[in-house]
Amino acid sequence: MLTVQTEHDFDRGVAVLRDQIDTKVAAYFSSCVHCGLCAEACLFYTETGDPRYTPIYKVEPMRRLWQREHTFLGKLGKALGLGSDLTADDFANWQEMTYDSCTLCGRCSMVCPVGNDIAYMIRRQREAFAAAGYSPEGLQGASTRALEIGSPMGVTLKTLKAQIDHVEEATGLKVPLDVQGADYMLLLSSMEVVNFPETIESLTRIFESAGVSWTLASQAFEATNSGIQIGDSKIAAELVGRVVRAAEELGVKSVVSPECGHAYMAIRWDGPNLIGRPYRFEVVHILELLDQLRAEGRLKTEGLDDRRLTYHDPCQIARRGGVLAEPRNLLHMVAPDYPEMSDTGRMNWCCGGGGGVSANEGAEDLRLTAFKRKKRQLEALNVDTLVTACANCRIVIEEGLEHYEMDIQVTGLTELLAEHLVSPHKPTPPT
Amino acid sequence: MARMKFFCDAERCIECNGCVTACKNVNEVPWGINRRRVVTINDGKPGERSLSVACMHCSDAPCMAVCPVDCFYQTADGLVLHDKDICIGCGYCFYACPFGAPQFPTEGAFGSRGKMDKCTFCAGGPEADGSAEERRKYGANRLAEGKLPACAEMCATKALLAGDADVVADIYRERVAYRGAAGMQRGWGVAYGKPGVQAGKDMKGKAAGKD
Amino acid sequence: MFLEFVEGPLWYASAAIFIFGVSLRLIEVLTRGMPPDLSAPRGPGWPGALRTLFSRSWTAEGFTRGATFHLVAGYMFHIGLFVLLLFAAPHVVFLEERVLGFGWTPAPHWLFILAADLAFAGLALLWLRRVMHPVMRKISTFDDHAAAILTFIVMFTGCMALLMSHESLRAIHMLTVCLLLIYFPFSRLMHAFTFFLSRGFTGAAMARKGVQA
Amino acid sequence: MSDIAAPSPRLRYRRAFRISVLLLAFVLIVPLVPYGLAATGVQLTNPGADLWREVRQRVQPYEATTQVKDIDGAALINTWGETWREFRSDRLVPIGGGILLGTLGLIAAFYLIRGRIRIEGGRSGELVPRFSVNQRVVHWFAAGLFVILGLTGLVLLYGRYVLIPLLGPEGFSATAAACKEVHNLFGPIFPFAIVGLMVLFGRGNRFRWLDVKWFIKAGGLFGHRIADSGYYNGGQKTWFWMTVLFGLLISISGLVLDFPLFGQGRELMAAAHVVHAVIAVVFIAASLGHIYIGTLGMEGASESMTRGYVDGNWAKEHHNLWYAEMEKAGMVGVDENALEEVRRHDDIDFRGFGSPLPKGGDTGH
Repeated sequence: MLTVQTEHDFDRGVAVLRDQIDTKVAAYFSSCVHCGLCAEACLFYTETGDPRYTPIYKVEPMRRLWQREHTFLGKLGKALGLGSDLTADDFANWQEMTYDSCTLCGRCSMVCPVGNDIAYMIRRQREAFAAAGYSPEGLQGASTRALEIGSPMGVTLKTLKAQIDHVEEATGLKVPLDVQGADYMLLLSSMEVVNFPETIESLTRIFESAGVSWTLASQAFEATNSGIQIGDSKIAAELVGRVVRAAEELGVKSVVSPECGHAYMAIRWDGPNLIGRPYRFEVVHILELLDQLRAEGRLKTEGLDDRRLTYHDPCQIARRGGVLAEPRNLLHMVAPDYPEMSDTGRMNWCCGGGGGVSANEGAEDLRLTAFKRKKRQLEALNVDTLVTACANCRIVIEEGLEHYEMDIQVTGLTELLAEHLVSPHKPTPPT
Repeated sequence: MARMKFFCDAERCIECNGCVTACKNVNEVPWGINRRRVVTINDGKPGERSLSVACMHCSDAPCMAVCPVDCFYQTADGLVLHDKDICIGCGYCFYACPFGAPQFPTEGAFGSRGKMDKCTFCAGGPEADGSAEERRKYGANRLAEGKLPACAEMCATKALLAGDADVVADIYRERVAYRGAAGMQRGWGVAYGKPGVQAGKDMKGKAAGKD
Repeated sequence: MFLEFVEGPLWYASAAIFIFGVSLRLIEVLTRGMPPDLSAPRGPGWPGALRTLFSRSWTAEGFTRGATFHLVAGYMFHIGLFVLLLFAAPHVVFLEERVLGFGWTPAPHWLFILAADLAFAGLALLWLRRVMHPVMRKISTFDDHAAAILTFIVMFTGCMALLMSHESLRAIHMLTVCLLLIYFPFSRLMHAFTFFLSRGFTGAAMARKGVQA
Repeated sequence: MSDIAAPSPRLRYRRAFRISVLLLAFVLIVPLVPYGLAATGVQLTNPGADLWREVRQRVQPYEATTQVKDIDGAALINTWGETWREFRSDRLVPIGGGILLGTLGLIAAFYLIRGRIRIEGGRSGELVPRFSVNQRVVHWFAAGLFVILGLTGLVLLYGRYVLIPLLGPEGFSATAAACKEVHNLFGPIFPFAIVGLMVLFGRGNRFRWLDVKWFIKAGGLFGHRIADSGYYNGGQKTWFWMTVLFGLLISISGLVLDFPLFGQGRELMAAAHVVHAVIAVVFIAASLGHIYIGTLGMEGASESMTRGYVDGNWAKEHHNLWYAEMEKAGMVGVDENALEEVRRHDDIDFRGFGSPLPKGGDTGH
């Protein structure tokens, strides 16, 4: 039975860290000239000015190990008893840099002159920290719940069913569950199930009117993957495995990843590598599916949205996921000339809560400080509505806006489209 | 020891540049280096005069005084020579020299001034007399062979005189006397600090006929 | 005679160490291993690798503000160094006589001066920022300073020997060059070789996801 | 023909004889005339005499030509040479040396009398941002260049007297060669460093009435009473403008000397050398003072250029008006990281023109 490492086990951590240094990491470290440009790309540095938050500095423990065991001078030093090995203190001191101050948004990876993918390195360092138990309690808890209950937020099938009933009442439509041979198997993030059930409602409507054959799977409705966030590949693999099993049992053609950043990363890009084999089905992001429907003319909207809105790219979906054009195509259906933020698309600024930071109580203050970046971006546009496609971004941004007392509505793109849907099933007008 | 000097008689110099050619030839100086040059004044006008100019081997040589690495030395013959192994090509001697004698290879390392080169009175440099090294760096050492500088020997009109100062002076004195001209030792005043020898003093021309 | 030693045995030894060391380091990196990516790609990786190889030679969109200093000083140093290394007249001669057996036209005087000044200025500025800027100071290691200072010394001694007249000066320059060659494979300077890999890996990974890096 | 009676043959012969004798006498005597005259010391004027006098007196009304391709080739005599030599040998070397050693002596004396200027209030521990990263980088860039150029220059000026005895002619030749090349190669960078200083330190360096008062009080160097001053005091402003003026002049004159490829003649180069050398001596002497007061001479001063922050009490004591402004702007006592943030976003301009002054805030009026 898989468990989350909660006890500190330094030696185990070092052993894991050693394995994490692959060709990429080695190349990255030997290329890094310590120019510090990555700092300018990281909102945790730009908003605090604390040099400790320089992305490449966050993987200092990994670098030390590499330097000591993979470079001549390091080995020499080790042989001569010069320099110092990693200590448990290093792990303790770097936990904050590894988890609290990094959302794995990968903006640093886009500006590094020698092309280092620092987010990739931090993700790998997290493997070691998780294995050594130097991970935030919040993430440990989430992972445990994911393993035991099936959802990091403890959402059970019962809860989901309740929401489904609610949706079916509201829409008078059937929400398909465990339909054999459906084209699309939809995943949901527990955040949506609990906080934004309107998403389920919207999707039900859209799929209905577009005539999509879809289903939910009672065995695997949870899209989020705490294993990815805490950095434990075994847990991540287990959680992905559940989805794969369900999908292959139901024999669906595609699995649809919902409006959740790291969920998409987990199931679309990391999944096959975690379970060690390609899927027998394809994975699409809900925005990709919707854009496809739009292109086929099956998704029709009416009316333009009179609100002044803009779009926030979820890092894992846009920069790290490659879903960049789709949301814009869709948004243009209802808001043809919405303004883009100063840095957007592949260079967007993270909301500050990705990569498990939002689930990490200890990082709350830092997260809110980092939010100042998004705050400035929004103020520059003075919009009244922010559209995004990630339940986590959504909740983090709402908290940030509340904290800085900004009056901006945040909504999901799917939801927005549903409101303008041309179909007999109009959504209940927002009251 | 004799004091070696140059003297050029403007009344005789016909600007044939034979001295220049002889110098380049015998010393194999690199392209662009002119140890000796002929300057013509009022060319093509009444009173045109020409002079062959090179290092005058001054008694109190300005180049020697200003050289930051002290690479100049004066021989017993009163010749002002320099050591190219010491020279750094700063060009100070060129600023100080009244006669524009010091020359610099225009393209030394990256066109910064190379080592200075100038007339050696055909007396070579510090290296062993007649050594290949000496020849490579400074050209001929005719003095060591008992010969006078090639330029003077080559001069067709004997306008350019080189050798023992006394002898040169006497020859000149005689010419002046014969020519009835006022003293015209141009250059001497500057180089040797003495006022020009006035015609009419002491007529005993012991070098008579040497001409 | 010191010059003979430096230009003879020491030169060959350090050149050998350089070549051996660099290949050793590259092998070490490449043999770490990298499992194949099983996820279904949006597109092939290699065009992205190629793209990133060049795209990272300039700042990312909208990122110039924070990177101007590095951009300017970095190019000053690297371009200058490149010209000095391959087109300074004595270097061309040396390469022709001692290494390659063939030569090429060296840089003209003005270009040499320009390149040298750019290289010196760029290196000095970058190192000073390393010492002054809180971020660079925080992340800099002994190696960073050693590499920068050693490079500066090599260039400086080269400049000292410009008159090409004193064996002692030439010997000093050659000595520092040998030291640099020996130090190179074990230092930060390896980025001159591995940045191809780094850019390539990242570019390829991003291209599979359909993102231009 | 006419039938006038022709003279008798005897008469004809006599005339012919007389003529011949006269001719002979003439031929024989005339050549002796110059000898005779010379013997009696009578001068005959020579057609070229005036010309040669002019040449020797080095006024050059004559036009000269030569076949030699050389900038100054046609000049028979370099009229500047001797003057320049006298300047260098008899004035520059001794007087320059005197100035430099004298300055060192004065500084030593000042140190012995006044001692190190301490922070009277002791260290408060609160930090005040003084110089931005860019300012410090450019300062040390210029400073490093200044030291390299200054030292190599001094070696070329005094090495002959000081170093030859130590290193011997060959040894010193190598040293001098290295110094010359370094000096010539690094020289051209200097003007850019100066421009950098102008750009980054120009703000707040305008002279004001306040500075006059500061000078009257001699900056409080002697009395322990410190004179009022803003971001920069009178002395610092003087040093700034001195650097700009000297820096530019020394650069221009240096470039004239560095690249003898543009047809500039001896005279111009000698003149450029005079300017270059005189400024260099004064510049170096002044820099000694700057270095002293920035390091050994005053407690808490050097940090401003190394860390970029100064102690609150130091600011109070040496730049009281600036301190007041910084206090108003809430820039006192914040820690480095907070300041980094300020540097980024607040309306206080820390980058580039980075004097930490409130926007538009101009100290000391």
